[in-house]
Amino acid sequence: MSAEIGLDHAHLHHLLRQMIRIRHFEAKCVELYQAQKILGFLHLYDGEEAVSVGVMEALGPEDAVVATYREHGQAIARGVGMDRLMAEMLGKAEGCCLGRGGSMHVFDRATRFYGGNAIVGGGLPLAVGVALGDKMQGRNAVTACFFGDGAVDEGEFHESMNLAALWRLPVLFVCENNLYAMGMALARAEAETDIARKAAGYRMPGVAVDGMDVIAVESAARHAVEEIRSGGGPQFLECRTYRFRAHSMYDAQSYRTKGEVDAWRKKGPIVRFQGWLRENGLINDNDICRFEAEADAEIKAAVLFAEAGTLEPVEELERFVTMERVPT
Amino acid sequence: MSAEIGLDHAHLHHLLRQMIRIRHFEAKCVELYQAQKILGFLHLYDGEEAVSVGVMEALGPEDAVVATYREHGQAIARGVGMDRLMAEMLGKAEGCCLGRGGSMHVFDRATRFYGGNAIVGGGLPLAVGVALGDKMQGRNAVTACFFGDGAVDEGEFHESMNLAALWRLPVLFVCENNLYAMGMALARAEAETDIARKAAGYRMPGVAVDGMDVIAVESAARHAVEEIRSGGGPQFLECRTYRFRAHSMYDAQSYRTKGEVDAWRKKGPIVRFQGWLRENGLINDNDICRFEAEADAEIKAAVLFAEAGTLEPVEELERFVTMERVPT
Amino acid sequence: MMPTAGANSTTISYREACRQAIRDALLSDPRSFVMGEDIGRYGGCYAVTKGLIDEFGEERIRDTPLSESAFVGAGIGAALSGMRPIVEIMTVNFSLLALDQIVNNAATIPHMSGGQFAVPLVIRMATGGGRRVAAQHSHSLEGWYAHIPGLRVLAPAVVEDARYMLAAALADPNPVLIFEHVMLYNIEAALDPNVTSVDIERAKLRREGIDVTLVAYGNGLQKAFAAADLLAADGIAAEIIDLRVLRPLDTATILASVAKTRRVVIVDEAWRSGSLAAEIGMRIAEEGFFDLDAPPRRVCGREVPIPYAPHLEDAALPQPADIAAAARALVQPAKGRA
Amino acid sequence: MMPTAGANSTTISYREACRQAIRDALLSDPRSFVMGEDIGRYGGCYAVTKGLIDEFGEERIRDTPLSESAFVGAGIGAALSGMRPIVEIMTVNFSLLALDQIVNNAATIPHMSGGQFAVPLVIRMATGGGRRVAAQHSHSLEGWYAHIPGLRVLAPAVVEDARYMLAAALADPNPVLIFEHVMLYNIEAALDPNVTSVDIERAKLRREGIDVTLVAYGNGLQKAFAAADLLAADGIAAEIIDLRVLRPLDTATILASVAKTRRVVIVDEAWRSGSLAAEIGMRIAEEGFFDLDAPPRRVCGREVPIPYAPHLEDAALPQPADIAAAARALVQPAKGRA
Ligand SMILES: Cc1ncc(C[n+]2csc(CCOP(=O)(O)OP(=O)(O)O)c2C)c(N)n1
Ligand SMILES: Cc1ncc(C[n+]2csc(CCOP(=O)(O)OP(=O)(O)O)c2C)c(N)n1
Ligand SMILES: [Mg+2]
Ligand SMILES: [Mg+2]
Repeated sequence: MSAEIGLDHAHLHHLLRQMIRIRHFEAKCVELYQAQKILGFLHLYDGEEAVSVGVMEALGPEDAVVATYREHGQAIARGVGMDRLMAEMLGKAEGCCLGRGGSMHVFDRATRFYGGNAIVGGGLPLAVGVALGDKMQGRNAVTACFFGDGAVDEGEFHESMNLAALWRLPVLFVCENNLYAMGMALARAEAETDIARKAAGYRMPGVAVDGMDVIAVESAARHAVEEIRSGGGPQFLECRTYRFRAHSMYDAQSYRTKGEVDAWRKKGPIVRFQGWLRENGLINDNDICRFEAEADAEIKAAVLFAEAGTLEPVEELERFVTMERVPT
Repeated sequence: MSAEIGLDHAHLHHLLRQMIRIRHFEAKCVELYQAQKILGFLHLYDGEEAVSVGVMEALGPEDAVVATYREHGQAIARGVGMDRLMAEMLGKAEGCCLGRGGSMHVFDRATRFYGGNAIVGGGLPLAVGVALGDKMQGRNAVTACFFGDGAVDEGEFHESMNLAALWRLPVLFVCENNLYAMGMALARAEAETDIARKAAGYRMPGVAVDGMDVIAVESAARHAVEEIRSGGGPQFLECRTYRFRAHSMYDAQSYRTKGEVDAWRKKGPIVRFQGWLRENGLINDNDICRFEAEADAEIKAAVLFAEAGTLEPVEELERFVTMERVPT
Repeated sequence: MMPTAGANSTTISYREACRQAIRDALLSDPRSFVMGEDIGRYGGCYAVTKGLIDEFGEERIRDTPLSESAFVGAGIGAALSGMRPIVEIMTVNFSLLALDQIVNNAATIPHMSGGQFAVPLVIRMATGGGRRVAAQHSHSLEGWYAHIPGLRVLAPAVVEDARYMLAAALADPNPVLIFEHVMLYNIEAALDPNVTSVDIERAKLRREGIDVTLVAYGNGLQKAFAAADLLAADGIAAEIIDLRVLRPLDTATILASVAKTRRVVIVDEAWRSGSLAAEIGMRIAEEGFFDLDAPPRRVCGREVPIPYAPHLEDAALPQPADIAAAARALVQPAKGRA
Repeated sequence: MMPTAGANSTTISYREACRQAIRDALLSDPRSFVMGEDIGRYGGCYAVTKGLIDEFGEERIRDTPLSESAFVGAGIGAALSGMRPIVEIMTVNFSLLALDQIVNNAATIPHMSGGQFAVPLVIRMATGGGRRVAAQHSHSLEGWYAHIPGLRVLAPAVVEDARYMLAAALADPNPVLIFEHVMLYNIEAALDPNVTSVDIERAKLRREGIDVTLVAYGNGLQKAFAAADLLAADGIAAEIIDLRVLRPLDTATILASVAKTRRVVIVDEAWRSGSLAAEIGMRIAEEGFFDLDAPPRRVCGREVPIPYAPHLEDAALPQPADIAAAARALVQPAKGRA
């Protein structure tokens, strides 16, 4: 399969639809959070949709994903059903994790989605291991590992990058560089702010791509995945993006200016891609309205499903603390 | 003070004498280990003497040192007295740590020697902190942090390098690259085997030097220390060396060939430097014999001191678990 | 902003008490500084250090990268070189990444060096469950730290302790860990103007009673109070001991109370097996065995990763009703003994 | 070399038993492999895996860089993707660097994912003091792991358990930690040819007695036997329970013995406060209170970083004489009660 992206309408529309689905899904989550139906932390992907949507296009069903706690977009783009996802956020037994994981811990066996992980950097060693296991079992699968710019500060980043490169494991490291780790600006956290360059320290091919451009992300991801599948070892993909909202629902945002946020909003992945499609006559307003309506309908159904969901019986609390068998 | 080394006889002789003192001290340690007077682990510096001797020449009394568990050479070169060092190895109360630390945990307040550390990589964050404290207190001191090639694999290396570079702290990172971490060859442990190059990933100046050439080490260290003192932030110095003996007293050495070891022995720091001094008429055999005799006498006295030492009373076991005051 | 807003007001929050304590430390000792993730520009993940960067600047309110091992180790090194660092680890959940530095360096160097070096370091961290943030963010691991020789471990459960324990901790030449329970930051209390310091040695009798002793710490104290109210309604007078200091444990205060009430329930939000409650219970069994009219009891967290779903998290953590039930069972064996 | 040297000989060492167990696993399950530091070319820091790389190759005997967090996490990931990894962490001392992976991933994912994923992983590590390697290399932290829901924690104290526990651990769909005490590798014993497997559920009665129960595990078992001999000389018959499984604890076996002897001494080389011995003692106090004629006792490690000097290390660790003295004090209160 070639790194050339089918630039046919269908595919382009699909990309836009995916980003809209994520954006609208999270807008609904905000409402539900304000209504205190979603509790705890809620890390929104608003502004970063192009990263997951672009990367997931390069993966097949045999591939695996290791996500972060900012993973609604990663999950939806990977194909996790909105209904089970929304039920999870509402803590319902119909959720993909029975409501035990919540927003930060979405796991989905069907799509080999190995979880949102709430320990920054904690997913990287896991991804290395999934890739190792796949390789040892002769699967030609790729593990896409998502993490933020802040995770790059952690020792686990260093150890995992080296191990993957040393053993030439099929890992696609996807750094979602949104320039901040909570309130910590990249430049205040890293002596070397060119993250992609760090890959060289492990002899791993690394590129930086405009993470607000879904086409650029997809083609870079496809290229990287091809390299990996052909046995070239791991690849590093830095996606330069931006988080439009607070780190988790609310924060004073004392660490950045409103002007900075507004400037980035103008470069938003959806507004920009939509505009480009329009200018090139690849889409019309009806299409867009239809996509939004379809997304809203899907979300509405998901909310209904979640709201109608049940609570896991308290008697089940200790179930799965230890497993009786290895699920297959 | 200039990076130019005073190449006068006195200084050259001093360098050789220092290496001989370390080599002979450890030869005696081997005897004492075989006599079961030294117990536990005993990591010999045999072959690596030029590294510590060269680096310590660049430091002044105001500077600090963070060492490894292979630190006899580091301690002697820094000026820790052989008597208290040997007493420590014998577990005597007259040892620098009352016999509580042993071979792997030599601490010496007088020389700002912040300890042998037996957790690989565990000393790096400590060194960053000592340098941070010195800087915040306006001292123009440098902290020399010793660690091996294996420590480079650890996450703490990554975090500490970044923090030191980010905050431009006065740390001299000295990597004693002896090509093996126990039985693990560098090439089997690191995707990028050019360690000095890793410094670039943190925007830290880094150079590799022939660790078997004491002059080369000293001048590189002097240059680095000057840069640090002039406020240039941390520096990275990779010293390429080799461990002539087993990792710790005995091992099957199944991980390397006898030929490889012999080849390196020919390049040994003492034999080579001695030869060079001779060829250039900078030393004669009497000098060498004298140095060896002096070293042996010093070691003999140290052993006598240690053997005559006492055991810390068992009643003191819990003393210093918590301190009553901060020593000054 | 007003750095000491609330200082003169009659009541202040636990959060504000923590903040004032830090500010006092920075004002009173030039060797002190604060280091941790998002404590500066962001103002602290629980807003404890809000505004301090404006008052003290980036040198003394030091935002760190996400490098728990390195900045905790750096705090140890800075302490070795003469500073008095106050390191904040956002939450105990992330402290596992720095545990090697705490156990093998901070707690070990003074003894191992034969007393040549002390490590006058304070590490603050938030701890505990109840915030609906699921398994990886709801640990109660302070009991682990209480296992380590060389450390002092504090658990301020009331605003007064939050306000004054830090100064005592900084005066201690040894590494001191302070665990602030996430559910306490918003509690408020009036500070007694006559109290300007607290000890970090003793447990404290918070409520007198004759029928049963409830031993608790951190957020458990709130639950013990609620349980005592429930018990009072049944005519059972519960005595409440706030541990305050998790290491070294003040066994004497606990034993004195148990000798009086002859019954004890230990409250601990941590997982039951290997909990601090086990240590306390065992000490009572060892030293107060003949004072007991009934077996020591504990009400601990269920042995499960804390789930996100509120009803499951509530079921996983000890609740006042559970504590009251355990106490009742001791006092009224006939009725209650399970 | 002979991969199974000693397999047919009557007696084998604990080290050899561990090696044979690993070899069996590799031969019987293609999904199994070994991963850790210096387990291959070097042959293992305690020579447990010696020769295996020659027989099974570098793919299945995988030497790792010094990256405890990454290779333990990689073991978890490999287990998630269908493998049956046997990860070796050289010693418990270094496991602190991997603790986040063990606590927040291995132990948590099955429950947190609602049972979608299991983590069939075995982690072996050496533990304990006594080798004169000082404070950073002599930890006994297995009790910490016994605190974590989701883990099974094993402590083979005899050659038979060293030989057969691994197979049972690999058959367990959950993460299992095996702690091999460094002082046990050289002990030797004859294997009963009729025994080809052991359970990893129950504690085991190792010696019958009527006067006092000694509960021990790991190297403590050896010391308990020595103490029992000392006691026998005084006409005191000690019963010895080998815990074997540190999590989940087999309380029933302990309570049954205590109900018989009515006195118990718990042996634990770890630091006393917050030790596993506290949990065991507390369980006895909770559930066997009325069976006890005397308070439960424990003989634990002194609460100090383990010193290098042999006489100090010996003083820091429990010795048979200490155990015997504690037992005597229970059995002969008049004489012994301190
Ligand atoms: C080990 C660890 N330290 C600290 C935290 C608290 N924390 C949660 S998210 C976050 C910022 C992470 O930033 P980044 O990796 O850039 O991801 P982003 O949130 O920007 O997507 C921090 C510090 C954590 N969860 N884990
Ligand atoms: C964190 C940690 N992991 C493993 C060990 C066991 N160990 C002791 S020394 C050593 C090799 C270290 O190699 P290197 O850093 O190159 O130093 P060298 O011994 O070659 O001087 C290992 C693996 C340890 N002490 N600490
Ligand atoms: Mg970020
Ligand atoms: Mg080396």
